[in-house]
Amino acid sequence: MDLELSEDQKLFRNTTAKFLDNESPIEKVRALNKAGGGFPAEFWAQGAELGWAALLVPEELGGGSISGNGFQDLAIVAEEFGRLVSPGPLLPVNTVIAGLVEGAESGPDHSAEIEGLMSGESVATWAVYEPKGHWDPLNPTTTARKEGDNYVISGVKDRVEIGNEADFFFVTAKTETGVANFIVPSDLGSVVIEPVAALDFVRHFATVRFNEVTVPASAMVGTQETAPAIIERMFQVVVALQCAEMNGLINRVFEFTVQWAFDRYSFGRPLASYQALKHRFSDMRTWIECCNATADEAVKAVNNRAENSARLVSVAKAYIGTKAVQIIQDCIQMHGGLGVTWEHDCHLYLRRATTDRQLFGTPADHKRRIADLIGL
Amino acid sequence: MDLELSEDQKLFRNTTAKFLDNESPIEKVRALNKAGGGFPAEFWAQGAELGWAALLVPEELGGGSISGNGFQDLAIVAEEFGRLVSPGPLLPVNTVIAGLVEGAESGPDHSAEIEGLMSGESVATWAVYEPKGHWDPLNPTTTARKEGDNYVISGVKDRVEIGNEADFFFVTAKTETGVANFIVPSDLGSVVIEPVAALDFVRHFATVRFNEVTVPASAMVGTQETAPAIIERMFQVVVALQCAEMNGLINRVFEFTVQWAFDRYSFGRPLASYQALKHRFSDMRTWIECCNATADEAVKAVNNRAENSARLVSVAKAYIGTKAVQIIQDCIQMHGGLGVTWEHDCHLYLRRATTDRQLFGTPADHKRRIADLIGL
Amino acid sequence: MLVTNIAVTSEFGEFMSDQLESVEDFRIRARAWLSGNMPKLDPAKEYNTNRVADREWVEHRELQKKLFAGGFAGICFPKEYGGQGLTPAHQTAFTEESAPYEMPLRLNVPSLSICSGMLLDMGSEEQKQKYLRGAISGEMILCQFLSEPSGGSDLAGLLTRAQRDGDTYVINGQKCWSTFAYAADYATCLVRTDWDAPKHRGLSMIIVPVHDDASHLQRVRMSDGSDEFCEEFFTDLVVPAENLVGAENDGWTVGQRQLFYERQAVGGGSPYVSGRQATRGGSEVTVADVARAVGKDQDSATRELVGWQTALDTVMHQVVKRITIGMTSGEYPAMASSMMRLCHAEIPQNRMDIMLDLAGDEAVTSAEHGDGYLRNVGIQYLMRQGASLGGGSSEMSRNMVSERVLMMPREMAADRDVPFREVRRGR
Amino acid sequence: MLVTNIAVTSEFGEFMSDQLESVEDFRIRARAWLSGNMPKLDPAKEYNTNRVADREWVEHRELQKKLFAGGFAGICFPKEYGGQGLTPAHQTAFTEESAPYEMPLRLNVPSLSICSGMLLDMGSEEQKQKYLRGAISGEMILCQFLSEPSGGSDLAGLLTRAQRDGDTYVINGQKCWSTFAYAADYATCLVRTDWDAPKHRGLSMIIVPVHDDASHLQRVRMSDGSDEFCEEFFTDLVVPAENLVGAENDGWTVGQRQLFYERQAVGGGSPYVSGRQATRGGSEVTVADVARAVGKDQDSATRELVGWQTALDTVMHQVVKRITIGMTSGEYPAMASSMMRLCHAEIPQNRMDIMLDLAGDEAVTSAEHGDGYLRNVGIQYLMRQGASLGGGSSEMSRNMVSERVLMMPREMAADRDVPFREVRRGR
Repeated sequence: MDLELSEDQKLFRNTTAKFLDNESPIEKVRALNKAGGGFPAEFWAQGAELGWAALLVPEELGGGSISGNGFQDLAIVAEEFGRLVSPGPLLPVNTVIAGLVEGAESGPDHSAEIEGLMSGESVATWAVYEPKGHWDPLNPTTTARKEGDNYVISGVKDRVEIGNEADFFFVTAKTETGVANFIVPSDLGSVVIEPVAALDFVRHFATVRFNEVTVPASAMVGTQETAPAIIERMFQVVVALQCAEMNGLINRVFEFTVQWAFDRYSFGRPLASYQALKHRFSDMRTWIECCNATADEAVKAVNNRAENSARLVSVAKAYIGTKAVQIIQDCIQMHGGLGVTWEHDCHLYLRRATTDRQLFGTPADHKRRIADLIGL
Repeated sequence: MDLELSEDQKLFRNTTAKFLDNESPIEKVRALNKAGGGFPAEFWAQGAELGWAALLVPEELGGGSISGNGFQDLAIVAEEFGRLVSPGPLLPVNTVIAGLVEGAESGPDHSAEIEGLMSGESVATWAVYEPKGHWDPLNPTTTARKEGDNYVISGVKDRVEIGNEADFFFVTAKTETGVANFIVPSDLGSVVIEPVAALDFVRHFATVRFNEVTVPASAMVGTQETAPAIIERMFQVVVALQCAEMNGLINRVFEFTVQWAFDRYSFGRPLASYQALKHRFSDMRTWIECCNATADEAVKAVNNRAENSARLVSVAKAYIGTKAVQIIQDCIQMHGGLGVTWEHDCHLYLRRATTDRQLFGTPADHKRRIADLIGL
Repeated sequence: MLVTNIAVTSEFGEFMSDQLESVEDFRIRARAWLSGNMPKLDPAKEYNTNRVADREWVEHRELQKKLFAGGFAGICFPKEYGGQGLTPAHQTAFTEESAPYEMPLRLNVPSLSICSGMLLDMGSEEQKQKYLRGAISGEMILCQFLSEPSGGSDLAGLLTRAQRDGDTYVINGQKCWSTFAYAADYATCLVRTDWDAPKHRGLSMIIVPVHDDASHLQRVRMSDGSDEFCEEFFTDLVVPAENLVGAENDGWTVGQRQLFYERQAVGGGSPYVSGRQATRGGSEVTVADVARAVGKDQDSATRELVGWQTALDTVMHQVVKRITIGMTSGEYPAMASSMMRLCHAEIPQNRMDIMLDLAGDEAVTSAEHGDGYLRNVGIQYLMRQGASLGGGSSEMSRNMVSERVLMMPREMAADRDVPFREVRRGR
Repeated sequence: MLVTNIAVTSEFGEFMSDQLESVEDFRIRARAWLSGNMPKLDPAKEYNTNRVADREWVEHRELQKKLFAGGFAGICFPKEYGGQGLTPAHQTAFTEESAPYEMPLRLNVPSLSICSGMLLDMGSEEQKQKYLRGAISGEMILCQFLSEPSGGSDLAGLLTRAQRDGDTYVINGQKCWSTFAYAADYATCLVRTDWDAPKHRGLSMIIVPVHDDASHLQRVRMSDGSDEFCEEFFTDLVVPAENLVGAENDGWTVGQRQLFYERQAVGGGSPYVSGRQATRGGSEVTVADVARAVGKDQDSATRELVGWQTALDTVMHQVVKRITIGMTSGEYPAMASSMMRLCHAEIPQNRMDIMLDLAGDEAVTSAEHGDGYLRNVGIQYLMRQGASLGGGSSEMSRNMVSERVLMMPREMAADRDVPFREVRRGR
């Protein structure tokens, strides 16, 4: 939670929190899991009305934010998503929007796609991971072969969030001369989607096979020259959002665990009176303060396109990715056996935190990236 | 401390402890440091009389141990050395003896050298490390060139313990066809010894330059064929002794820190009554139990030349090297500011533990060696 | 005092060895019998997983009956209760010989090692004839009803009440964390019989039927989807007064004995455990397996992690062995087992952390190529704290080590020497 | 309440800004003056190390006198005591402009930021005229006499006694951990004046001369060989009663104020600190430096460690900034600074651990090629716990965070509300 939010932003946070509390309380998330996961289309449509997919869209396309700091506002939504382990394609849709906006100046016009996403009428996702591939988006094995005015895309992408629901994919592929990004509709016969199991309580992933999929040259986003910058922007956007979401998760888990420590008595004393536990709560509180601080700085840097944004984003992911799961596990410990039951909410938070931690670079990956970025 | 010592071994431990307590109490170690460190020749001569350099020597050369498990007995001495951060060349001398004994069957006769070391009349050390070289004894840059019946040794060795006091060096060098070990007297003009600074309170190290030093072929220990086995044996011996010594250090530091926790009052209560501290003492006590267990197993494996001795030695070094300094630092924390003063004994223990930890492979090096040994 | 039993058992072995079959003779006889009677382990068959639990509970009763009929059940239990009256050395030999065979492993804990061990020491002659013999013969499976939802680490603060009514007790309340209770027939149930005494002095241990119209049992689903634990609700459950183990209001003594056997069983030192788990049907993945599966095995950071976990796993075996020796020889107090307990939490948890780090993105979604086991890394990670919660929390173990091994002052307990009904209980 | 002071100071800045020189005008004036009067930093000169401490203490008194003569000393202190009556914004500007110059940095802590800050709030008019003006003008250096050997974290349990004798106090006892006391002239000394009151209510703060025939000062050598700390022994040290700060037996209130300024200074948020440490004369080695020096910088395990420490160092700056904002806005309680304190221990300690791992054998002996700095890794490691001991232990900080930020129940204190002479003190 940024301590320096404007009044507008505080209002926005409250509105978002209230909406999520009403429309997607934990009981609904549990019901959704029982029904197979995913997200209710209605819920996302309402979210889009609240502007969840408009914050990164330029004003000339009807987007924007009241505060003028769209990415900061989006991070507020992501944090609130974390507090209630909300369903919905907040991360993939906004990451795709960031890519489309980034490519708008140099490449073909995709304002229709942007508008569709912004309004909630369509959803899309970045198809970037590949089987047995670690995070290495500039070296895809998926290829885009130029044939006349078209490109033919072949390859397999996996770990594609909302792969099953997406109206189109934002596909990163290798061309003869470099790397490029393409918009690929999901309803083509040559696109085969296989849902896969996932750890998250509601988030869905899929493997997507592109079997010689022909798309027009106008499906390209930006150019081959700008592709690396587009990819870097999308990467920073999605990682910073993961960090904001993890912060929401740990702040909420910590809150209800502290409350539990006051309410739960053992040997006639509240847990909160035991020094060994108090000290662990102190450490957790301190680490959470650090998580909040570093997520805020990463979000600001992405918002302002600061020169050091890549480094600050990786610092945040390395730190929060490390601490978030530690904190949740220790909060589980504080709950005793109850904390590891299905009925307790802890595991919903741990599932989401683990998912955020592992995708788009583990803490170890980001530590190495920091070493690269400081020129070691 | 091995829980299954024989009565003979318990007696040997008590004798050793009593001797060290009388001849080398901490005040004497401090006085020695003030006087420049090293070890009093008299002290080592007395130790040799007690058999400190005889335990790895075969009976036919006048060595041996009452228990019949010479290396276990030697580890007892090393542990007692740790308890009082004793001075003296226990590790280098016995490592050299292990090498000489190992090479005896395959190579030239060095029984005179062994007898000299055993009696305490001479001391020797393994010159194996090289400047800017990590632990890689099979690839020395120091060379041994065959010239007629002689070898000419050229190169620089550093981190040589008791380099300044040694009567001869056990030098590992590269030959035209492999690697070999040689006995090189320290009083040759072509051997230049430069003492260097060291972290340990009394242990001395030196850089030793071999400037075209000519030695006869009979200076070789074992053969080129047996050299790798000799080096491996010496490595296991010295690392297992480091582990035993570190155990002595942490057991003693833990003892006086627990006593301090009972004696020291804060806010009208002994430190030992604070749960946060009690829990840390519990963890330390548990880790020390683990250290004792793994050192014992490593020592037994080296003693019995067990098939898995290399792995058990590296497990012990990785584990104890990691935990020993953690435990001592936390014990320092328990002492408050007093623990980081010169006058308090903590730093003497920390200096020795750090020295043992860092030489002959850091925990990280041994972790990698374990990965090698399990065939990853 | 608690240590004595093991020492006596092994001294007994030495004292009586002239009159007993020698271990080697026994081993040869066992080998022959096993080969003729017990089914061989089948590499294609899955063992000891959640998926096969229901099947195994049925099979293992039958296997135990076979052992009993063959004279190999309850090797360290006295003959008068259906055991073989032999020594731990015989049991070790039998366990070694049984390695290639299916064994009734599910009956080892808690039925034989914990509940039966306690009954042997604390039960009446009638109780031993009925329940101990029942458990050894395979006719009966026993479990423990100890923990309660309100209790956590504070076992003696339990709220389930038993009211004496003529020749019966009437029991009301709730128990939880009863491992495999659904498969058991009888439970040793710790209840409160005096609300005016301080908490430890108002408890009693009573044997109760697990399946009864007056009690409702349900399996508890854990965060990873497993459900070996149960919880039970009692509404005027009536049991005969003769089911009381030990004296009324002396249940804490009986419970301590049971907990001693639990620690012994968990620590791997129980003489009543027969057979050893050989395989979990391919689900046991090492850190090296994960490193190879993700193709990182030549990366130096990965190799350090694998080397470190290998070291820790080795140290765990070494320290269990050492502490067992220390306890057996009497050099260590019984509570030294709490140090094993701490290692059994810390080291597996470290393994899970390393696996998560290594598995990367494959821990949270199925990758196209995967056989699913990498996602098991993520699922297992959900139950990471199980290792420091099951059988008493690590926090309680740390109290034990500091207070009973290092003899540091005990934590202030606000309920000490207070009539139980006046103790504060929180929300 | 403790936070108020900062807020007031900055409000004062806003309220009065019409009448004050603007920050930009001030900056330009400062720039010109600095360039004409202060010595430039010399890359060849060593600064802020133990080796040059004695030289710097002499030089910095003179530099402070220069600042004072030029009208740039005590920028945020009131004019009536020799300060400039300006705002923290002016101080920040001055610090920025002073970056290329030598500054009297050693006087910042504790003399100006801690002792002078406390005196401004709690001292009598006469004390302020003498000691506060003395410190600002460079005529005098102040230090703190707080800790005692018996005390540790329990500051209020101190044993040094002051006995009123007519117009004087007679002081007997011992102090320790007085940072740079050897270079100071006067100390604010916390003593016990009533042994029958509970411990917090029998203390008084008295200004004492550091160098006096009735007191003996010696420098305390630390495990790494440094000796910035001192200890003092008082035998019938006589000081005038007018040296009492605040009321007799109200010394805890005065001491709390001083501790507030200490936390502020350590946390980096003091308005009374002028100038910033630019260099330590080449002795500040990063983990990346160590990695390169040992030739491991392309090793993946090493790169992860360096990346991690870089992240932690960044996070430390970020969290200090955030907590300062939270405290300034009043959203966080004053004790939130204890979280900074914990980070200031954990993160540098992690750095030392990583350096030790990377430096390998070169941390414990000088290698032939080395310039010695790798062995500094080993020497520094000896003082690793300094970071979690200096200025109150991390354990006390954890108590603070849990009790004052999370509002958890306070630790049982056996000396609460007990006449101090009856409190148990151990051996």
